[in-house]
Amino acid sequence: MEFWIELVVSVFLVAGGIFVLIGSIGLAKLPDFYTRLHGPTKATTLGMGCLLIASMILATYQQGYLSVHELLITLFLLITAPVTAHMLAKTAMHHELEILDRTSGKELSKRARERMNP
Amino acid sequence: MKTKPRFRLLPMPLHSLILFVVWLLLNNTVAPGHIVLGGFLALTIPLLTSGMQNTQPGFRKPLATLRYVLMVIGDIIVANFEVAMLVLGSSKKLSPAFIAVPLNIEHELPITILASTVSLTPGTVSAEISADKKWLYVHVLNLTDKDELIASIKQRYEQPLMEIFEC
Amino acid sequence: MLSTAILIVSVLVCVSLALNLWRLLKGPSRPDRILALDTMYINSIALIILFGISSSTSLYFEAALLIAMLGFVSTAAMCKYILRGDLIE
Amino acid sequence: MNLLWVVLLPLIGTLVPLFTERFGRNICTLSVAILPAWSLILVLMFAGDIFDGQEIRQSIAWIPAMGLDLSFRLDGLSLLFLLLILGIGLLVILYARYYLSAKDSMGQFYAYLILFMSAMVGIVTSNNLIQLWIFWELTSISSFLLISFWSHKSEARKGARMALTVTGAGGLALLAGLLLIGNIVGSFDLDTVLSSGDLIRSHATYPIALTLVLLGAFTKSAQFPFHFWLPHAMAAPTPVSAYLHSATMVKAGIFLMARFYPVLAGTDLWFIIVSLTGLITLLIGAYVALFKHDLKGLLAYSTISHLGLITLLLGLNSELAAVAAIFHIINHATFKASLFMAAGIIDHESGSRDMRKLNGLWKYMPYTATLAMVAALSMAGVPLLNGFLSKEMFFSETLNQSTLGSLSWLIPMLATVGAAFSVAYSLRFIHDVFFNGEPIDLPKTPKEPPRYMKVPVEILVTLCLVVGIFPAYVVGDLLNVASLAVLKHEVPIYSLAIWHGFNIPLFMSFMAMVGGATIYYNRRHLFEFQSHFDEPDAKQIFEGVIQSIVRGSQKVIDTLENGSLQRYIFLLLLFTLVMGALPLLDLTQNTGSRAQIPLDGVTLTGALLLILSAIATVIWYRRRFLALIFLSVVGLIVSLAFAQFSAPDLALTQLSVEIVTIILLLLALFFLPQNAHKESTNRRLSGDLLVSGLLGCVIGTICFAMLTTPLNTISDFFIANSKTGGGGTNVVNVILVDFRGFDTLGEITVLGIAALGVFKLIAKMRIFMPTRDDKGRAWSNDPHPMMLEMVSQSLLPLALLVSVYIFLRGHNVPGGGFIAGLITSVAIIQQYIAHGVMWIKPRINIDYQWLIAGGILIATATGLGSWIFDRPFLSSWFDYFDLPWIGKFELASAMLFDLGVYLTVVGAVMLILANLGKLTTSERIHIKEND
Amino acid sequence: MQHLPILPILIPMLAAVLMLLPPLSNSISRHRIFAVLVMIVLIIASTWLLLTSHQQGTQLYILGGWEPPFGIALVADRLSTMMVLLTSVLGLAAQLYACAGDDNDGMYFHPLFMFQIMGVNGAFLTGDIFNLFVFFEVLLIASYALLIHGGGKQKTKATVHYVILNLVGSSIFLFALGILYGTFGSLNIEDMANKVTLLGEQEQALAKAGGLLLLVVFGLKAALLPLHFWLPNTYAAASAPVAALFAIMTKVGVYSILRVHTTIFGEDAGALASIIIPWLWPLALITLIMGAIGVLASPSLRLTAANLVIVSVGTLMLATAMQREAATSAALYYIIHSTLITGALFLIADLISKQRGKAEDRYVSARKMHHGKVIGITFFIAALTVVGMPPFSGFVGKILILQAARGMSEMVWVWPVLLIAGLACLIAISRAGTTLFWRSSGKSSNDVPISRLKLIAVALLLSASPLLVMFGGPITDFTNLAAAQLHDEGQSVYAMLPEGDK
Amino acid sequence: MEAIYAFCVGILTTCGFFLVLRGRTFTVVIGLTLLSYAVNLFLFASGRLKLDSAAVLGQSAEYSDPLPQALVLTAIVIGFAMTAFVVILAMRSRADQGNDHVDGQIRLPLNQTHISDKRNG
Ligand code: NA
Ligand code: NA
Repeated sequence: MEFWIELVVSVFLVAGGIFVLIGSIGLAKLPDFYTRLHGPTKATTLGMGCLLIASMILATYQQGYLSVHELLITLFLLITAPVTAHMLAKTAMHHELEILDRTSGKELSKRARERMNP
Repeated sequence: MKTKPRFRLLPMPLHSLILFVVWLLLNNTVAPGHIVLGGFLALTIPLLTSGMQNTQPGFRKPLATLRYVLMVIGDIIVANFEVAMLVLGSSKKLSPAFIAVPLNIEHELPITILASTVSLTPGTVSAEISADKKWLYVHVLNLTDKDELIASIKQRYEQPLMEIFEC
Repeated sequence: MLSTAILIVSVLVCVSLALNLWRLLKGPSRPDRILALDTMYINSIALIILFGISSSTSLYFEAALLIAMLGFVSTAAMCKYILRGDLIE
Repeated sequence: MNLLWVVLLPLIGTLVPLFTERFGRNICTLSVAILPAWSLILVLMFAGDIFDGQEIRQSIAWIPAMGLDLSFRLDGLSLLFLLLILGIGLLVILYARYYLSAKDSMGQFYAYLILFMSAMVGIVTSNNLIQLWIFWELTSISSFLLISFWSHKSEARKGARMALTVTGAGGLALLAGLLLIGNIVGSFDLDTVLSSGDLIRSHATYPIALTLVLLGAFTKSAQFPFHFWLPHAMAAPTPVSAYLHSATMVKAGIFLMARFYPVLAGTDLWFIIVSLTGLITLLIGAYVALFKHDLKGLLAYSTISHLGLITLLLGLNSELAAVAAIFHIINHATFKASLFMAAGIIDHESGSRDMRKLNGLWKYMPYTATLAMVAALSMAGVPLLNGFLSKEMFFSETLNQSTLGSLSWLIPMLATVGAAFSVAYSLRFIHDVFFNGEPIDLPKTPKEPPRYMKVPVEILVTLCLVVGIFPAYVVGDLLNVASLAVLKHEVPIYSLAIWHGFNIPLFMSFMAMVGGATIYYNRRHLFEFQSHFDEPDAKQIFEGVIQSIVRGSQKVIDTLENGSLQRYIFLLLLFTLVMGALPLLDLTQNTGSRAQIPLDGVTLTGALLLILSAIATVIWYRRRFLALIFLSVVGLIVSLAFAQFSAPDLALTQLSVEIVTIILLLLALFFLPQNAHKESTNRRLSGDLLVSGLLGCVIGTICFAMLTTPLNTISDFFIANSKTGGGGTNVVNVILVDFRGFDTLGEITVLGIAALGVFKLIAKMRIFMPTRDDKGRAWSNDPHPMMLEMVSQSLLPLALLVSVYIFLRGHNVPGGGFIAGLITSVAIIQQYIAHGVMWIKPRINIDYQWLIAGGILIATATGLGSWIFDRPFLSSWFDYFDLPWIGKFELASAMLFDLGVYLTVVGAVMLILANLGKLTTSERIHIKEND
Repeated sequence: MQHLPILPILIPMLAAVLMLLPPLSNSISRHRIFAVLVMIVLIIASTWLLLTSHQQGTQLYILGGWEPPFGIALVADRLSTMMVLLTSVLGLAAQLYACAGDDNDGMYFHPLFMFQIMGVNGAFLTGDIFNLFVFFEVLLIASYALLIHGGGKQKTKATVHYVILNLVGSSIFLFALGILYGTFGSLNIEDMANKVTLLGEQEQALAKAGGLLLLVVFGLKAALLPLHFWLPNTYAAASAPVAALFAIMTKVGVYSILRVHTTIFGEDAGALASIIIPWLWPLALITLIMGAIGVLASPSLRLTAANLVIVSVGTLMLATAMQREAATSAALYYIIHSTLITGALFLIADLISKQRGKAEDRYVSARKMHHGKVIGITFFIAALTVVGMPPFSGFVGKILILQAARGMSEMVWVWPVLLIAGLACLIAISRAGTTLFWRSSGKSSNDVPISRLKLIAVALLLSASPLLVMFGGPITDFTNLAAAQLHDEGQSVYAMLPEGDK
Repeated sequence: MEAIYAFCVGILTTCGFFLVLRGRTFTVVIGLTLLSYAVNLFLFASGRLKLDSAAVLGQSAEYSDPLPQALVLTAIVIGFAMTAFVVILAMRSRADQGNDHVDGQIRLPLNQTHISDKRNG
C-alpha cells in the first residue's frame, strides 16, 4: 500500500476515533442533560464522517474503483442526528430535567416545553 | 406557495434524482444494468410513496443549495473542534443557555432544515419549535453573545434557506 | 501504520463504548439513558466500519447502514414513548 | 348349526325393544322374548350332543396380537348356565311386562336386560380368556344400567355406582389374573388353559393369579368382604333383582370358580381362601338376613349366604362337593328367583316391602302366598323341595373334609348354624308377611296380581317341587354333564335320592330346622340384642371412602397444581437443569482439542457491555423502561458479535428484529404498568437465582465444550454447491431459500400465523389507557413533532430503496427478503410513529392480511412450480441471462421465494404494529388500575 | 403420485392461505364449506399416503431435490402416515363441530385450524430435526391463537401460561438442537442415528445432554410429569373444538420421543443407547398416577377429560419406556384410541355444558338436560371407552400394553399402576356420569337445541371406538408392522434413494 | 475468545431464566427476549467461532459453518413472531384480568400479607 494513502487513512481514522471518544467523554462528563446533548450529537457526526472517509479511501484503493457507499451512512446520520437531538431535548424538557444553574434563559425551557412563544 | 400540477409519473423529481444517485452509491457502480434498475426504482418508489409526502415548496436554486451544504459542512467541522475543546476543558467554565430565535420562514421543510442545521453546527441544539412555528428554541453549550448568535443563525442559515425555497 | 491506527481507534471506540455504558448505568434521567443508547448505536457503527477496514471487506457495510437507520427509529420511538406514552396514535 | 348364534341372537335382541317399544307393551314384550327364546331353542337342540358327552366349539380369529379370538364352547357347565340364563331370563321378561309401570321406559329396560342376558350367555360360552373377560365386564355395565334404572332415586344411583365400582375393581383384578394365566400357559384359549392345570399350579405366579381371579369371582358373587354392594343393588326394579342378583349375575363368580376348577383348585391355597371366604359369607349373610325388615333386603342377604354356601362347597377341594355346588346353583336360582318375584308382586300390589307393615297377606293374596311359601320352604331346606337336596349334599360334604386338621369339625358345626339361621329367616319371610296379624298403613290394599305375572313364579316353584321330588329324572343328566365339565374327568358316584336313610346330614338338617324355629320363636330377644349394634351402612361407608379419596386427590392436585406459572416454570427449569447437568458429569474435560481464538480488547469490551447490560436488565427489571433500554444494548452487542464471528446476515437480521421488538415492547409498555413493586420474597429470589445461575453454568459449560471440540459437518456440501446448485454466493441465504427452503416456508408461516393471532388478540381487547405517565405527568401536548414528521417522510423513499437493495443482493451477499421486509416495515412504522394512524389511514390502503397470505402463497407457489418440471417441491431454478447493454444478470426462483418472504414479513409486522397502534384511536377507556 | 408425502402439509397450508384471500376471506359460510371440503380431501390424501407407505414401503420426499442429510426429507413411514391420518380424522370432527357456530366466536378460526393441522402433520412427517422444530413452532403458534379463540378471562389466563411455558420449552429445544448439531454435525434424524456410534467420548457427553434436553422439550409437549401442569387448565379453558383438536398435541410430544429417541438414541446407539429410559420409567409411572389423581379430583367434565389426557400420556410413556416392538405397537393402537376418544369427550363436555345452564359441565346438581338421552348415549360410550371397559376400544389398548410388559421386571409396577389408574377413572367417570345426567333438580332446562353437525362430529369420533375393536386384528397387524419399522435400525432412508443420488 | 463467548451465553441464559421466573408478564417477556439471545448465540456456537470468514463465496479464504447461521436466522424470525404474540398476549391479559400478573391474580406470600395488614392497621 502506498505510504500516503496509508497515512491519510490513518489520520482520518485516528481523527475520527478521537472525535468519537470526545463525544462520549462529553456524554459522560458534562454537567446537565442539555450540555451532554451537545457532545455526542455533534462529535459523532464528524467522528463518523472521518471514519467513513477513511473507509472510503481505503476501499477505493483496495477495490480499484470508487467506493462511495459510505457516504450514505453519513447522509443518514446527518439527516437523523438533529431530529434525535430535538426529540431528546423535548423529552428532557417534558421531564423538566434539572438544568445547570448557571444556564441563562432557563425560563425559556418552560416556554419551549409548552411550545409557546417566549 | 405555488403548487403546479406535476407529471403524474414523476411526482417528485428531486426525490427521484436523489434515489437514483443513492442507488448507484449503494451499489458502488455505474454499470448499465444498475442504471436501468436505479432509474426504474427512482421512478417507482416515489410513485408508491407520493401519498406519504406532504406537499412542500420545491428547491429552486441548485447552486445556492450546494453553497449552503458546503457552508454547513464547513461549520460542522469547525463546530466539532470548538465543542471538542469545550468538552475536554473544565465544564465549570461553560455558560450554557436557552435562547429563542424568531423565525421568518414558514414552511415545515425549511424550518426543519434550519433546525437541523442549527443542531449540526457549533454548540447549539434545536430544542423546540413553537407551536405557531414562529420561534426556534435553541440550547447553547457556551453562550458568549446571545444577540450575535441569533443574528448569525438568521443571517447565515435562514437567509440562504429562504432563498433556496423561494419563500 | 494502518494497523497501529486501527488499534488506536479500536481502543478509542472501546473507551467510548465504556463511557456510554457508564452513562447508561448512571442515568440519572431517562433522556440521559436514551442519549447514551443512541450514542452507543453510533459508536457501534464506528466499530463496524473499523472492523470492515481491518478485515478489508465490505460485507459489514449494510450492518452499519442499518444501525444508522434503525438506531434513529429506536431512539425516536423511545422519545415518543416518554413524551406521549403511545407510540402510534 | 352355529354356536355363534346362541350369543348373537340375544345380542341382536338388545336392539329389538328400542324399535318395538312404540307398538305397545304386549308386542314389545313378545318381540323381546323371540330372540332369546330362539337362542334357548338352539341350546336345547345342542343339549343332546352335550348329554352324549360332546363339547361344541367354534372359533374365529379376531385380534391375534392380543390373544383374543372370537371363540365359543358349549359343554355341560355352559349348558346348565345357559338354561338358567335364558330360561329364567324369559320368565323375567314376562314378569317385567306386568311389573313395570307406564312411566318406566319399557324399551330401555328390556334393552338393558337383554344386553345383560347376552353378556351372561357370552361369559358361559366363552372359550377364550379375554373374550370371557369382555363379557364379564359387560355384565357389570349392564347391571349398572339396570340398578340405576330409576335414576332419579339417589339410592339407585349410589347403589349402581357401588356395584359398578366393586365389580369393576374385581373385573380389573380378574383381567390381571387371566392375563397371568394366559402368560403361564402361553395361550388365552380356554381349552389349552384347562388342560394345563399342573403347569399353572406349579408356576411361581400361581398364587397371584389365583388371588386375582378369585378377587374377580368374589366381588361378582358378593363374597365377604365384598358382599356389601349386593343389598344396595336392590334399588333396582325387582325383575332385575330376581334375574341378576339371585339367579344369574352373582352366579358368574361361581361360574368362574367352577370354570377354572380344573386348573386352579386342588391346592391348599385354594382351599383356605375359597372355603373360608365361603363359610364366613354363609354365616354373615344368614345372620344379617334375619334382621332385615325390607323384604328384598332379607332376600339379598339370603342370597349372599347361599352364594357363600356354594363357594364353600367349591373350596372344599372335594369332587362331590363340587357336584353339590353345581346342584345348589340350580336350586338356588329357582327358589330365589321365584322368591324375588313374589316379593316384587307383594311390593307391586301392596306398595311396600317393609315387613313391619306387611302382615297377614295370606288373606289378600292366597295364591301368591302359597307360591312364595313353597319357595321359602325350599330356601329353608325342607324335604321334598329342591333346597333340601343340595343342602343335604352340602352337609355331608362338610363332614367329609379334614383340611382344618383337628378343628375340621368346626365347619359342619358352623354350616348347621348357618342353616339354622337360614331356616329362621325363611320362617320370618313366611310368618311375618303372610300371617302375623293385619297389614299396617299399606299404601294400597293388597290383591292378587295379574294372571300372567304369576306364571313365572308358578313355573319356578313347580321346578322346585319337581326337582325336589324327582331329582334324578329332572336334573340328573344336566348335573352330570355339568359336573363332568367342571371336574374334567369321571364324575364321582353320588345319589340324587330324596332319602338316604338316617345319617348325620339328616340329623344336621333336623338340628337346623329346630334351631331355626327356636331362633325365630325367640326373635325378639335377638332383635333387641342386635339393636345394640349400629348397623354399619355400607353405602355411607363406601361413599365416605370414595369421597375421602376424591378429597385427598383434590388436595394433592390443589397443592401441586396451584395455578402458579412461576412454580411450573421453576419445575421445568429444575428438570432441565437435571437433564442438562447430569451428562456433564461424563464430560472428562471441558476444553476440547480445537484451537481457540485469542482474546482481544474489542471483544472483551463487547463482552463487558453485554454482561453488564444483561445484569442491569435483571437488577432493574421492575423499572421496565430501563430494563428495555438495557435489553436493547444486549441486542446491539449480540448483533455485533454475529458480525464479528463472520455472520453478517445474522447481524443484519438481529438488528432489524431488535428494533421492531423494541418498538413492540414500547407499544405494549404503554398499556402495562410502568413499574412493579417488589413482590418476590428473598427466598424465592435466591432460589430462582440459584436455578437459573446453575442453568447458566450448564449451558455455558456445554457451549464452551462444544466450541472447543472439533466438528465434522455436512456444511461443506453447502459451500460446494451453493453457487453451482443454488445459484448464489451467499451460502447462508442459499441455505435459507434453497437447501432448507422448507424451514423458511415454515418460518414465514409462523410469522404469518403470529400476526393473525395478534390480530385476534387485539380484536377483542379492551385496553387501559393511562392518561399520565408513571410519575404522574400529563403527556406532552405535541403528538406529532414536526421535525420528526418531516424527516421521517423524507427517509421513507430512501428506506424503501435500501430495502430493495438488501432484497436483491441477498442471494449473493448478506441481505435477503426477511431483512428487506423488516426495513420496509420499520420505515412504514416510522411513518406511523411520526404521523399517527389517522394520517396514514387514507394514505396506505393495503390489507396486510392479504399481504401475508399473498406472501406465503407466492413462496408456496414457487415451490409448487417445480412440480411442473416433475421435480420435488421447492426445487430451485436459476439461470444467467445476457441482455445487450444491460449485461449479464441472474434470474432465480429463489428470488420469487424470497419475495414471498418479504411480503409476508411486511404484512405480518404491519398487521401487528399498525393494529396495535390503532387500538388507541378508538375512544379512550380509563379503568382504575387495581395493581 | 410422487408428491403424495408432502400433500398433508401443503393442503392445509394452502387452504389456510386461500381462506385469507378473496373471495374466501371475510365469509364464515364460505370458510366452512371450503374448510370441510379441504379436510375431506386431506383425509383422502392421508389415507392414500398411508396405503402407499404400507404397501410400497416408506415414502421419501426429498425437498428441493437436495438429498439427505443435506436437504430436508419427509419420511412417510407407517408410523408417521398413521399419525397424519389420525390428525386428519380428528381434525374433520373438530372442524365439523366448530362449524356449528363456535368458529364464529372470533377471527380466523378456520385458517388457524388449518395451520395447526399443517404444523402437526409436518411434525409427523419430517425427517429432519430442525425442521421438526419449525413445525413444532407452526403448530404451537397456531395453537396459541386457537386457544384464545372465543375470548374470556379463563382462556386468556390459560393462554398466558401455555404460551410462556412453551416459549421456554422452545428455547430449550433450540439449546438441544445446538448441542446436537454441534456434536453430530448433521440434522437429519436418520443420519444422526448413523453417526451416533462414531462420536468421541467428549461428544458423547454433549450429545447425551442434547438428547436429555430433548426429553424435556418433548415431555413438555406430551405433558409428562413434572411438566404437565399446564395441561388441565389449558384444555379445560379452550373452546370445545380446539380442545378436541388439542388431543393430538400431546401425541406430537409422544411421537417425537418415539421417533427421536428410538431412532437416534435407540438400543443400538452404543454408549448413548436408551439414555432416556431410566428417566422415562419413573416419570411415566408418576404421570399416570398423577393423571389418575387428577381425574378423581376433577370438578368438571372438561377437567376430567384433560386429566384423562395425562393418564393416556402416562400410559403411552410406559409403553415407550418398555422399548419393545410389542409395546410400541400397543402404544400406537392406544394413541389412535385415546386421541379420538378424548377429542370426543371434550366435544361431549361442551354439549353437556351448553345444556346445563350455569352449572355447565361441573359435577353439581343442575336442571335436567333437555337432550339428556342422546348426549347420555354419547357420554356413555365415551366413558366406557376411556375407562377401558369392553366392548369399546379402551380395553384393547390397555390389554395390549399390559401384555407387552410381561416378563419385564418393571411389570410389578406397570400392571398395578395401570389397573388401579383404570379403577380410579372408573370411579371418577361413574360419579361424573351419574351426577351430570341423573342428579337433576327441578324441571327440565330450556330447550337448547343441539346442532346436528355437532352430533355428527361426536358420532364420527365415537364410531372409532367400536371400529377399533371390530377391526382390531388388521389394525394391530398394522401397528405391529409400524413398530417393527421404527425399531428396525437396519432400515435407512438412504436405502430408498435412487442410485445416482447417493 | 471461546471462554468469554461461553461465559456471555451463560450469563444471558441465567438472566433470561431468572426473569422468566418472575411473576409479571412484561418481565417475563424481557426474560424471554434475553433467553432468545442466549439461545441464538448458543445455536450459532454449534458451528464454532471463526473470524473473517463469512460464508460468502469468494469473499474470504475459508468459510464459517453456514448451516447454524441459517438455523439461527430461522430461530430469530420464529422468536420474533413468538415475542410479538406474547407481548400482545400480555396486554390482552392485562386488559382481561385487570393486572399484569402471569396468573391473572396477585399472590402475596404469607409474610407479605402480614406486612400489608400491619400497614393497614
Ligand atoms: Na310383618
Ligand atoms: Na431447491
